[in-house]
Amino acid sequence: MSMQMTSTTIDTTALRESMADPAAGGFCVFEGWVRNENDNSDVERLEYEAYEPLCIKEGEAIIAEAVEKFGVRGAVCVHRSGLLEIGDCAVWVGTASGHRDEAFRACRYIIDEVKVRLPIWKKEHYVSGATEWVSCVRCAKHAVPDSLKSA
Amino acid sequence: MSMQMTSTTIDTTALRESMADPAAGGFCVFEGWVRNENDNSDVERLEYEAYEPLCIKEGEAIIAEAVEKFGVRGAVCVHRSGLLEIGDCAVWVGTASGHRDEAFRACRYIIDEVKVRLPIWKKEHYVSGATEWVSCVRCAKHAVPDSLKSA
Amino acid sequence: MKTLTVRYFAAFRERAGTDAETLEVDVESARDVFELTRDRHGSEDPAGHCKVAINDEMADWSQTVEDGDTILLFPPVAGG
Amino acid sequence: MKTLTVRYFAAFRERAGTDAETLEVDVESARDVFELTRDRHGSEDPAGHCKVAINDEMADWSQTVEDGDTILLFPPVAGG
Repeated sequence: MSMQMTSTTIDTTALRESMADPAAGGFCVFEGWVRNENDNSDVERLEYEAYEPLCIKEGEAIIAEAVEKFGVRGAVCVHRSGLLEIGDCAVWVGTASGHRDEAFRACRYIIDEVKVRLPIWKKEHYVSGATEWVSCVRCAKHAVPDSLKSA
Repeated sequence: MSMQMTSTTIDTTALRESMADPAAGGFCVFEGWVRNENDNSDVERLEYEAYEPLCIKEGEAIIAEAVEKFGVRGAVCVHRSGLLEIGDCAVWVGTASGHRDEAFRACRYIIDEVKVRLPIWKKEHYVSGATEWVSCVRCAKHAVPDSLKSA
Repeated sequence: MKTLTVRYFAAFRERAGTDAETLEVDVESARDVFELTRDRHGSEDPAGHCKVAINDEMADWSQTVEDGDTILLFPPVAGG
Repeated sequence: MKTLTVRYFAAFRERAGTDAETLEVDVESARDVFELTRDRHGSEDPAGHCKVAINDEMADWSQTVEDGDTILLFPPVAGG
């Protein structure tokens, strides 16, 4: 179980191998890739800024929740920071479990929560030369769930 | 879009690379791995028998349905035949789409349908030396959906 | 009478001791073929748990078989 | 008066022109800090669209800030 941050290319092959488990029958992966387009603007590259100490802490909490809710045997999430090109893997989530249903549900849970809870910000660099911080209002609505409040 | 059958190790790294798409932001993979246990019996290895002509035909139909239903940009499924050891990848499904929701849903749809519609049979070889054809009654109940009937 | 090729797969093939045979029979539907060969393929499952294909097309058990058809009898599948 | 370190991230940092500063202020809650520094971080978003952490723990906007605390102001996140 682990949340990792990296400023270099995510080694998806090594991550897959790290999850090998003779008692696991189902393995689900989600990868977020940098797209060449967003809201009808042509994207040239992306820049992720992350506050790593809290990304790790929140990510570990999310993974623990997924294990608790879905009983998966293994779960790993790795998120990039820094400058990314089109096609680069920005986030990788892998879940392994006895059967497929839990693997799918846990994988989906982790990526959904990672997107709204980790302190990570995305600046899009457009082909036009402009840049913009992407504000995900839908995500913001999710705000801080009770489980996260330190009080 | 393609359904493939293979009697040798599934090259998951090459499959992932084959799905690269600059307009895809979400990529979902499901892998079925050979487990060391089923219904409380210790499994030593598995043997898959497949009727390949209909596996390909049905698999292509399932993939076309997933594209139609969920609008994914790419979808691939590869299923093993022959003798497999614990930990081997028996089936690989990959889906790529603009956003994650379609990728997850299409991936889940494809593996669920593949399991009940493809003419593939699994013989478990137990540590005890016994062997048994696995009969999936739940799957059988799914029977032949109308969409598949040639009439 | 119709001349049919019947193919057996997996557990059906093992129990029949052959992967295919030619039958000269008086039958209407795929289901008739399944029932007629029950002592060969040895299935205790109802046809509804199994599948059938005719000439490499998935078929319904009620589908009519024609002279010269190849009938593929599939035990319950277990892919993935 | 409380002495607080306020840290700005991403768009907030760029608008504030600094990643951190020390303030001597009379405030109760994290929300007060957000409002007080609004002309610095330049947010048009309500606090509810943003997040706050106090001393590296995710916090509620109503949480009380103490003398010596570090307040991390996060604009709307966009991971994944």
